[in-house]
Amino acid sequence: MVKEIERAGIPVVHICTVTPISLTVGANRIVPAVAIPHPLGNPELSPGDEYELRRKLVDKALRALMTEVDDQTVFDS
Amino acid sequence: MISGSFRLKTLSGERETLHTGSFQIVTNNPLVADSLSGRYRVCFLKNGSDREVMVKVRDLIHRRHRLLTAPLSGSVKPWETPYRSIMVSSDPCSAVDATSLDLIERAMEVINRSHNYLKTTKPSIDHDFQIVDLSLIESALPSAEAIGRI
Amino acid sequence: MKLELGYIDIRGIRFGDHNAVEEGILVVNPEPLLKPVLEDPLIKTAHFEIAAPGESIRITPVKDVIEPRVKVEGKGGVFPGMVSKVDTVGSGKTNVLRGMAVVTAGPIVGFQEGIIDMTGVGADYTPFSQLHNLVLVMEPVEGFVQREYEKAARLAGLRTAAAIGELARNLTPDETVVYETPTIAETFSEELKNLPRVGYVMMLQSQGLLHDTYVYGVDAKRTLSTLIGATEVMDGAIVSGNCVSACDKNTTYHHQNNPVIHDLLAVHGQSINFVGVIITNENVYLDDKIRSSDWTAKMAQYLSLDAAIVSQEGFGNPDTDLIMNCTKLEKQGIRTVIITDEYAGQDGRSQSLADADALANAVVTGGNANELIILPRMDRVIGTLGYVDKIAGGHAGSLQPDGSIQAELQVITGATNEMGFNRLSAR
Amino acid sequence: MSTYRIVHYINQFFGQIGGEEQAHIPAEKRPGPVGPGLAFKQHFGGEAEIVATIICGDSWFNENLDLAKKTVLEMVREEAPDLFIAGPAFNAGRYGVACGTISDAVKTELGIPSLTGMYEENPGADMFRTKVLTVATSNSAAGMRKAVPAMAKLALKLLKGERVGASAEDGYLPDGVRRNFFEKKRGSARAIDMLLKKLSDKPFETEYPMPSFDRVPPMPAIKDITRATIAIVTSGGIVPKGNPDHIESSSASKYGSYNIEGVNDLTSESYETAHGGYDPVYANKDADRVIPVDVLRQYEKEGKIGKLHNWFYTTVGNGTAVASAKKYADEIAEKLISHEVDAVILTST
Repeated sequence: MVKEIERAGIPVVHICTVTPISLTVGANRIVPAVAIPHPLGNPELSPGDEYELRRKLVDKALRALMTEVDDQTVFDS
Repeated sequence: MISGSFRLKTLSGERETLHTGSFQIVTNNPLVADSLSGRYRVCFLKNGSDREVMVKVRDLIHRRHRLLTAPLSGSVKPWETPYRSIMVSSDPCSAVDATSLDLIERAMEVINRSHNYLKTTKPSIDHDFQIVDLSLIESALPSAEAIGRI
Repeated sequence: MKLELGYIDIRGIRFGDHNAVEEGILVVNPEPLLKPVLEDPLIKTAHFEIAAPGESIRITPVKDVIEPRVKVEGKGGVFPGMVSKVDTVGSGKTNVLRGMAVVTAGPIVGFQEGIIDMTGVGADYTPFSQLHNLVLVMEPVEGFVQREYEKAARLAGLRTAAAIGELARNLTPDETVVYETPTIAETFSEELKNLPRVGYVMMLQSQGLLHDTYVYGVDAKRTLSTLIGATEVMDGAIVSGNCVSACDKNTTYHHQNNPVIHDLLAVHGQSINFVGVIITNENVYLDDKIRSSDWTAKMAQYLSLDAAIVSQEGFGNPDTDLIMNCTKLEKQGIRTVIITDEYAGQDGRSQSLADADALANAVVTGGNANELIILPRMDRVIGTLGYVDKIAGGHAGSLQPDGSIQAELQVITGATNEMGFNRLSAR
Repeated sequence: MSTYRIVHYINQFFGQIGGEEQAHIPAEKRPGPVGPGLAFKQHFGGEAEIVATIICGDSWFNENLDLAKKTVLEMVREEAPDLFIAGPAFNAGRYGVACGTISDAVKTELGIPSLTGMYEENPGADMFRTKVLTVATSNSAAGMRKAVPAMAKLALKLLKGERVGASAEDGYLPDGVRRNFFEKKRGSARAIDMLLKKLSDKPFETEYPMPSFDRVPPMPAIKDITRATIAIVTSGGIVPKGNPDHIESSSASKYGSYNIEGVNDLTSESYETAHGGYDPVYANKDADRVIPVDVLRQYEKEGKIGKLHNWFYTTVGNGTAVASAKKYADEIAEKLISHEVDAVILTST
C-alpha cells in the first residue's frame, strides 16, 4: 500500500514495528514502531508517558517526511 | 539450564547473541501434553484448533518471543490434521524477530485457506494424527536441548 | 567413481514354484520370500500380488516403491546400512531389474494416501503405472507402535527387493551403461575446466515419523549437509522412510533413478561440468534449517560451483528450506534452478508456495497437487480402499458409489515429484 | 448441427473505417463478419459463425466509458451470442483497454463467455488478463496470421465447454490461475535447460514466477510541514466501534474511510480494531496506539503541521500479504490526491 500511494505522488512515512517487512514492501521512509499490538504506544507506561512516547514517534515521522532520501531509509535515531 | 538471551558486551556496545535453552511448546495435541508436560513447559490449548495454536504463537512472537520450529511442520497437510505443536522461546528477545513473524504469517495464510476445505476427519484416525504430530515436535527436541549446553 | 549398471529388462511377473528370472519374466514363489518378512513379530500377514501396466488395478495405500538390484562387483551390497553392511557403494557393477518394482502396501497410520492406478487417467500421472509391480501387501499386528511398524514395513520391502535382485546376479544384461563421476582434481582437467561447474543440491525429507529418509542407514535429520557421490545415490545409498505426501515424496525408486543425477551425467563433459552432489535435510527445528542451508551454501562455494539445481521433497515448511538454500546460493553468485511443486488450491488461485523470494527466479514445477481428478473404478484393488475416504483427511480423495474416486492429485504416488521425474508442469 | 453464434468487437481501424482521424466514431453494429472476422471464419471450420460485428472508435469508447459500455452491451445482448470476441488489439493501448473492458463486462454482466487478444505489454493486458482470457499476440497487426488461429481454437474450447489448457499450452497470457499440463520433457531435463540459459545470460522463463517486489522512487520531502495537509492511513484495522462497514479480520476485501473531523482523541468507546492479525486488547483500549490522532490534532492546533486530513483510511493487512492490497491502495491514493493531501503517515501493526 505504501508503494501505491507514493507512486501516486504523495510522500509516505511508514511507521512499522518490523522494519525488514517495511523494506520488503517497498517503503522509502521508515520509522520503527514500538510493538506489533501497539505500534505507537506502550500500555506499561503511564498515560502521560505513553503520550510523550507517541509524540516522539510522530516527531520522528514528520522529520522523515521533511528529509530528502534517494533510497529506502530507516529513521531509527 | 541457563535461560533467556545472552547479552554480549562488545566494544560497539551490547548485542544479543543467542536464544538459549529454555523453550515452550504450544500445542492442541493432548498426546503432546501428556508425553512432554513432565519434562518441558507445555502450553496446552485443550480442544483448541490448529488456528488457535497459531494465533497463540503469533501473539507470543509479537511479544518478542522467537519461533523455534517450523509452524507447518510435516507433510501431513494442514487441511488434513487437526493437531499442531509449535516450539517457541520461553523468554522474549529484545525485538520482534522478523523471520519468526514472516514464517507464522505465511503459515497462517495457508491455514486460513485450508479452512475452506471440507473437514471430514474421522475420530478413528485422530490418535494417529496425534502420534505423527508428537513425532514431529519430538524430532526438534535434540536440537533444542543441545543449545546452551557447554 | 565408476559404476556399471547392467539392465535386465523385465517384461512380466508370474507366480511359480521357484524364484527366477527367465527370459525377461520374473517367476515368483511367494513362500520362501515371505518367510523372512513374516518372521518380524510386528507383521501379522503378508502376501504378494502382481500388477502389470494397462491392467484395471488400483494399488493403495502405497508405502514405498523399490527397484530390485544386486551388487555383482565392487564394494558394498544393496541398500548399505539398511540391508547390507555399511560400506561405500557407487563403484563396480550392479545388475538392475529394469521395468519392474517391488511396491509395499498396507496400513501404517489411519490417514494414509498413495494410489497407483495401472490404467486410466490416474496412470498418466504416476510413473509406476508403467512398471510390472510385485506388490507386497502387509498388515500389522494389533496394538502396534507406528514408529516400529514403519521400520518393519520399510525393511520388509527393502529385503524383498534385495532377494528379488539377487535372482539377477548371474544374468547377462540386456544393456550395460557406465556412469563415471570425476574427483575434484579431475573437474579441473583440460577438457572440463572451461565448462560451467554445476552441482546438485538434493533436499531430503527428515522431520519425524512417516517423514524420514536414510543415508547409509543414518536418519538424515541427524546429519549436516554433506557430499555424496552421484553413483552412490544411484547404487542405493539413500532409501525412503517416508509414508506421507504421496505425490511429492521421493520413493526409494526415485532415489535409485534420480532424474537430476541421470540427466546431469548425460550432459557432463559436454555442456556442463557436473562437480558433485550435496545432500541436505529438511528439519522441523528452525536453527537446523538455517545451519543446514548455510552448510549447503558453504559446501557449494568450497566446490567452486557456478550453478546448482536444487530439488525439494514435500510441502509446507520444506518451502522454507528450499528458499533458504536457493537464496544463500544466489547471494554467493551461484546460479540456481529449483524444482518444486505447487499447492495452489483446487481452483489454482492461491499462493503456490509457503515461502517466496525474488532471488528464486528460475523455478521448475511438478504441477499443482490440489488439482482435482476423477479416477475411474478399477476391476481389482490391491491393498484396501478402506483408506480412500480418509486419504488426506477425506476431502482430498473420496470414494464415489460407482467405485470411482474424486481426488486431488496429491493422493497419487509420485504425481508431482520434485526431482523432476515427470513431465507434469503448471502455468 | 447448429453453429455457435459469436459477436465480434473491433475498432475503427480494423473495421476499415479509418485511422486515428476516425477514432471518435461511436459504436455501430453490422451483420456478419468484418475485417479480421473474415479470417476467423475459416478457422471455425463451420462450427461457429460471427453473426454480428460491433465497430467502435477507440477515443469514443475510452472517453465515454459508461455510455460506450452500455451501448455495446445492449448491442451484444440483442444478438444473444454463445461467445464474445474482442480484438485482437496487438499493442494498441486504447484499443486494448476497450477490448479488455468490454469483454470483462460482457462476461460478468451478460454471463456470456468472452475472449480477447493482445500483446503482453499492452496496458489493457495488465488490467484485464486475470479477468478475461487474453490470447498473447505479437505487437503489431502483422501478427494477425498467428493470433487468429490461436484465438479461434480457444474460442471453440470455450464454446464446447472443454477444459482450458495451461497458458503455455493454449497461448494466452498467464491469468493467475495455475493449471496442470504435460510438458514435452521431464522436470529434471527442463531444469538443466533452464540452468544453461541462466548461466549464459540468455532469456529463460521460470515456470512459476515469484510474487514481484518492485520499488518506487522516493517522493521529494515536504518543504514546509507547517503548511502541509497530512493524512493517516493504517493497515492496523482501526474502525469506528461496531465496525460499520464489516471490514473482515483478515485478507480484507475492502477498506474503510472514516471522518475524524472534530475528533481529538480516539477512545475505547468510539474506536476499535477489526484486525485479526494481532492481539487486539491494546488497540481496543486506545486506538491512538495504532493511529496517532491525538498527537496530530494537538500539532494541528499548535501549528506544527498545516492540517490533519479529516478522513483516515483503514485496511486489514498482514505485513507480508502485499499483493491483495494493491487495488484499494490505488483507490485510497486517488482520494488522497483529490483531497490535496501533501503527505501520509502510514502505520502498520
